[in-house]
Amino acid sequence: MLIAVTSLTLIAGCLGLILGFAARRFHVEPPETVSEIEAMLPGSQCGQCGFPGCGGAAAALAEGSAPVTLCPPGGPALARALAEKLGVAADLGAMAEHEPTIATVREEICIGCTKCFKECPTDAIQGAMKQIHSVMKEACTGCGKCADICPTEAVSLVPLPTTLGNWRWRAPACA
Amino acid sequence: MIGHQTLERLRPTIPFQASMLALTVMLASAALSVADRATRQPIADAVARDTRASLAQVLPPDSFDNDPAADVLDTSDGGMPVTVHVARKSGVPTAVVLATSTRGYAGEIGLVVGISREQRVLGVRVTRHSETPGLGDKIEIAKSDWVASFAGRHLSDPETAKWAVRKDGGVFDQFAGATITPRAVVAAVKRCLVLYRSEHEQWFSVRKP
Amino acid sequence: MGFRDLMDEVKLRWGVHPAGHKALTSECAIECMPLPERLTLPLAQHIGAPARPVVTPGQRVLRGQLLAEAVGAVSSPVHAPSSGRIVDIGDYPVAHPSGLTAAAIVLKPDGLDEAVDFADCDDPHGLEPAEIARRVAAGGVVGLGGATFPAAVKLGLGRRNPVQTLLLNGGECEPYLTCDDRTMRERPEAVIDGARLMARALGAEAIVIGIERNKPAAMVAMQSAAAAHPEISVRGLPARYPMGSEKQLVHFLTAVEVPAGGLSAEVGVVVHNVGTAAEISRVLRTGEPLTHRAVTVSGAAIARPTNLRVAIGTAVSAVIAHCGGVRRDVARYVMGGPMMGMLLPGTEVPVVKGSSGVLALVADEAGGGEASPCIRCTRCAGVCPIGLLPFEMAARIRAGKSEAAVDIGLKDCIGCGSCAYTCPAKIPLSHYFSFAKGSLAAAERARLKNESIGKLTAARSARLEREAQEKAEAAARRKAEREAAKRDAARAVAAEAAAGRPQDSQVSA
Amino acid sequence: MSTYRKILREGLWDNNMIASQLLAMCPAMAVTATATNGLGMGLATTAVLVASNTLVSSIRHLVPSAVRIPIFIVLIASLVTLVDLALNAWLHELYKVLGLFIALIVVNCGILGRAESFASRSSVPRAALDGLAMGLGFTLAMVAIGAVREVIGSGSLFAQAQLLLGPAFGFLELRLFDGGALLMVLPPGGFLVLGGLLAAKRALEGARRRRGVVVAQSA
Amino acid sequence: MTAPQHSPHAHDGGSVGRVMAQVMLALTPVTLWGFYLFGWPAIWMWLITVGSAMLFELACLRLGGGGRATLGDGSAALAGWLLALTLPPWSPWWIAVIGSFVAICIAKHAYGGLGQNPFNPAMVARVALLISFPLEMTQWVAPAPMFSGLGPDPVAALERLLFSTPIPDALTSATLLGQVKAEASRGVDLLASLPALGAGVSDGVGHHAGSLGETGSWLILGGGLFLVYRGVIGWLVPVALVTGLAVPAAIAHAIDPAHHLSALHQVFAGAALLGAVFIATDPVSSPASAVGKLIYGLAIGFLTWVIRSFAGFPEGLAFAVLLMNACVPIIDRFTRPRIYGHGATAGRGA
Repeated sequence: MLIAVTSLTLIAGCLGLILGFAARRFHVEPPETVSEIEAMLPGSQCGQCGFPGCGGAAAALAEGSAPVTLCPPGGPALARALAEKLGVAADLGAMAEHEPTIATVREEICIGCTKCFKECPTDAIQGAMKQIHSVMKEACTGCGKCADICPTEAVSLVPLPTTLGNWRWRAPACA
Repeated sequence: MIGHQTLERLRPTIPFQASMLALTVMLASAALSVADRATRQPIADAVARDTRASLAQVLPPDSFDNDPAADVLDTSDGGMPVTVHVARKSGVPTAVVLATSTRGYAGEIGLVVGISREQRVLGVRVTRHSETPGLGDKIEIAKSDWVASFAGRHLSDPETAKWAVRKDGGVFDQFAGATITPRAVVAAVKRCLVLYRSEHEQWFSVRKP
Repeated sequence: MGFRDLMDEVKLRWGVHPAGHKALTSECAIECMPLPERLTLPLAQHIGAPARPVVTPGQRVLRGQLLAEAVGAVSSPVHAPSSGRIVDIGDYPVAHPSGLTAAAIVLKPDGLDEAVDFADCDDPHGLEPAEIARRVAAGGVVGLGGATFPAAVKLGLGRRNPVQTLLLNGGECEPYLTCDDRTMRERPEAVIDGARLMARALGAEAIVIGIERNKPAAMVAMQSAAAAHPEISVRGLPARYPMGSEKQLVHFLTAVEVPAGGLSAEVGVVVHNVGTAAEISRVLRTGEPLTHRAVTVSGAAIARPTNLRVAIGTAVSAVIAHCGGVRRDVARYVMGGPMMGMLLPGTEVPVVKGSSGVLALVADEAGGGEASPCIRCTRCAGVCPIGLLPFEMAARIRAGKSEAAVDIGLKDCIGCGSCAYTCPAKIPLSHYFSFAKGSLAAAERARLKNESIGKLTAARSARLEREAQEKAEAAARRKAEREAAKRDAARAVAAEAAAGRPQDSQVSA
Repeated sequence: MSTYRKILREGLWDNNMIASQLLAMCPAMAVTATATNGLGMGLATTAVLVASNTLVSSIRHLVPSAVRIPIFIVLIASLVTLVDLALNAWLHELYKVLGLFIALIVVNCGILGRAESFASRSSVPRAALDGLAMGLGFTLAMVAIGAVREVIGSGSLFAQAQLLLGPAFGFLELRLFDGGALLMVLPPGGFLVLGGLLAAKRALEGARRRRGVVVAQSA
Repeated sequence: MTAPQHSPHAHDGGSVGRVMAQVMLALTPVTLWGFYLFGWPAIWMWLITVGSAMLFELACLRLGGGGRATLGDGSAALAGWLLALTLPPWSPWWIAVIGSFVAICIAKHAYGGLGQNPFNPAMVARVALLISFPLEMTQWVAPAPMFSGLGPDPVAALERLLFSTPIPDALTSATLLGQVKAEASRGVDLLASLPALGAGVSDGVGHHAGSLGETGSWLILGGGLFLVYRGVIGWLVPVALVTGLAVPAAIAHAIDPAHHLSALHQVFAGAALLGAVFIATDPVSSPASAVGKLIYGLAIGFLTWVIRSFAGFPEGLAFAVLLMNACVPIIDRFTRPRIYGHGATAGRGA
């Protein structure tokens, strides 16, 4: 009995040494994902996700407290990329409901105060003091900051117009 | 006990890790050794009680005054190990119980076969099997009294050729849908009787206290 | 079925045999349709950048006059089909399933049909290859088979890749359509002439004309017209859909596969439609640009199915009215063939350069019906000319995994519709693929936009930083100036003091 | 909800070892041919689980992370062997029924899982309660699977209950009908019933959620 | 505006219902032969199986929201029909009903209904029954043709089904494969036992004991030819299956005729042909590509032979089909057809 106990103890001691060394030798730092995620986000700090800027959103994504569909400007493509990066399932159902929108300036009301284009995170609004402002479709993310700040409510968000260029087939009725 | 801070300092060191594992294993193996000692006798008793109980099922209660569970010798029959328990009354062998096994439909079937000095079957019980429930498991006395049909049989009753299931031209019932299991049991009982006829002199000549 | 057909049946493991319905119009010679009241000429009748208008509303134009010029490398001009006045330039409904409008020039013909002076050419074969391509481009010729790729761009492919063979597609495998058949039977010399001109432009040595064997008359006509030219061979094709698809045609006639994602020119082959060849011949010889085209008007609902030569821009309703209108309930109006053609949102859309057919189909012909679950019968896989597994792609798309469908070949799908045609469960397979391709393209657009937004944001913060810095610098400068001024003032005071007026300085101290 | 109630709820239902975590499939499939076997196995596992959780929790400050898994395994294996020996010596009849499966408890990933994910980070009472809750949840699921398989497969319920619980519990044994679908007492039956169990749990939770939504809306 | 319809604006007119109807048409001769051979109990059993299958389908569709009415396409009736053909002809009513339940509710709808089931429903049901009720599932009856007076009249037959009356000894029989297995386990080799059993099996007419639809081999083959001609099934799977069964059988028989049945017996006895034509060709649970189908068919045939020859069960087709059903995704994965323009033969090098 003594022999059994002693030999088992010795074996365990040796294994413990090996494991101890192995744990030290193969130690891996947990990967730094937050900055990588932040790099994937648009970086326009538009705040549509409800977080203070893209950095906050990236931190929330990394710790799993925010859904991958949080970024409306990024759209389903970003959501899918984020889901892949984070190894979670992307539920794009919520995404589809969010129609892409774009800011428009009602020229008859605009007083040319330049507040909106100072606010715009992507410099999508062009114009100058006392001039009518116009929106560059390609750059507008539909974040709505301009609409919030416009003193005359001349800026509003409208759904992105469908053209032959961006029209696409809807999914067939489910069979 | 060492203080909390010392522990925090020691824990990441390799010798500490190794010795913790060693200590655990030492305590565990020691505990197991003690437990093994403590339970050895009760377990042996329980096993013996089991054997006695199964022997009692195939031996008339008044046919022995020794402990057949302890009066054991091992032999074999065509490769199958057979354990022979001898029942004696006043030192005179009155019967034997052969504990053996045979190959059934789904693995081994363990059997005990009691045989009297007149070479008649005193009783047959199946001690373990893994036959199909509902079909082959009718060899259990709890499920069917089929094994009782062996009681009183003799190698010449029925004649040797009739020691088989009905399907094979014998006298023993098979169960609907399962032939292999009863066939194996019948053959095993028959083998036991043959073995007894040829070997019992030798078994009885071995004197046991 | 002849022996060669039988051999082809064994050899080719793809395709379907849709009911042809060609007898409706195959004996109807191409007749000229009179000019309609109005012509609506979309600026984008081709693949590539839309043309840019060079006329203004109210202006009078002559037949053949340039209305809109090509913009960029892949584009094609638009010409006036007749003389008349420009009524409007604006958005009008076009032949597109979305029912959306697109920019178009509206021309009201004055009935005089006065033409500009055309620079005709007696011996176009004497022209330089580049000049042939230039004149084809100026003539506004696009692929008339339906793809509407600017023909001249395809003729220029010979400069980048050595092209040995020009394949002329006389397959016309779409049901109902017979305008190519009629063109080959009525104008075989024009087809041959155009083919030879194209071969010259391409630098191709051989011309192979493939004609489905269900058009024996066209075959005979083409063979006799080609007899004088040893470099031209006329080959029979098995009558099966989609034999007229470029990839299938190339593989069948040259035993070479076009690499995935590549052009047929990469394997030394360029494919043109027979109708395009006939038009190129006409454009080069007469100098008249492409303003009319042959259109098959057919379908069980059409009172008098026929082939028409129609001025581009004519409304579909006018075309149908010319053919006696409809005599039965129309389930679908289709532009092009039934297999790949477009559902028309209405009949007030114009015939364009790519319109090979105008079909008014009754419910029996149009198929459709409630889709039921896929039973994996794999008929779709059996008929797919590309070797895809349509049922599996559709299943993945339905599960919202369009990327996974790309993994098994979604991008190789040519959209021929054979799978949906043959599916017993009536699953709209082609629709699934268009949907997935559309959403992938949208995702790609979104990704690009996202990237550019990132850049814009970076540019903005750089600008803000710069401005802040400039502001700071300016402030610093001002401060420095102020201090300098102060110092100067102090110094001046000190100098003044030093210059003597001690009493003053004492007072001020 | 207090943490203790939460631990109980997690173990019995929300995070049930079989019906949620899908752990311990080996005993769940092998032993549950009858409800009695399921109960016996469940109780034995519960005993080991409580003991192992308590032990692991009480030494949690001493165990360096590099060697924690071997230490836990040694502890669990020793405990199981102790149970095995004890059953063999003092509950021999039950041992004959369950003996083959007792050793299986060692490789019951649920036990190591609780040691690793809960006991090594919790105080002793919480760890012991977790062991009890998890074990009882496991037992519940085992009995449920066993009962369904037994009823459909052999037409009885709690057969041989007196072997496990003593003669006083012989009344538990029910004979409903003779025969039965053998498939259910064979391994495939275990999977079928497990599938049914999972579906039933999901359906129940779904119904509850819907009810909750309705309540929330009406509130 | 309603969603625009996508091309093609034409259809070949086929439908799932039509596919099912053609399979049923092909099944009719062999089913009628089974009715003739085994009399009224077989007819009642068939009716109960098909009827209960349709009822279970209806119930499952209702339970699942009833949105998709796949009852009308005949897939449930066909599953029930196929199951009935693989059951002992005089099976009691509850065998038929439990079988239909397993086939429709468990094997089909638990996986998501028509087109989603990885396993052939009829075979799942048959195996579940065989394992659960080995007694009832091996109660074979000797041919008692209609009008011969051997079998019960319609009313008596229904009573027999409903009350599970045991089959009188005089009418019980064994299938060739079952008999061979039993004799072999007794140690009697084929050379001694076969002459008494084998007569009438290998001629393909089917005047012998067996499940309802497995005996009329020529009629099954005729149905199969019809289906191949109509393009409902491919010839590849049936031919591969029979090859996979016959080739190892022929080799083994040539080496050891005392313990291995000849290829002819293997093919004509048991459910090999029924399985080859009607079961293994079930599109839902078989591979998509030609190469995949070839592998699938060969493997089912070979596994059937292995199970028949070396395992405890006399017949192995159902097990083989299920085993290979499980392999279909992996077969599909590795036998995708080459896509045009991809791979070595694309481009100039062709």
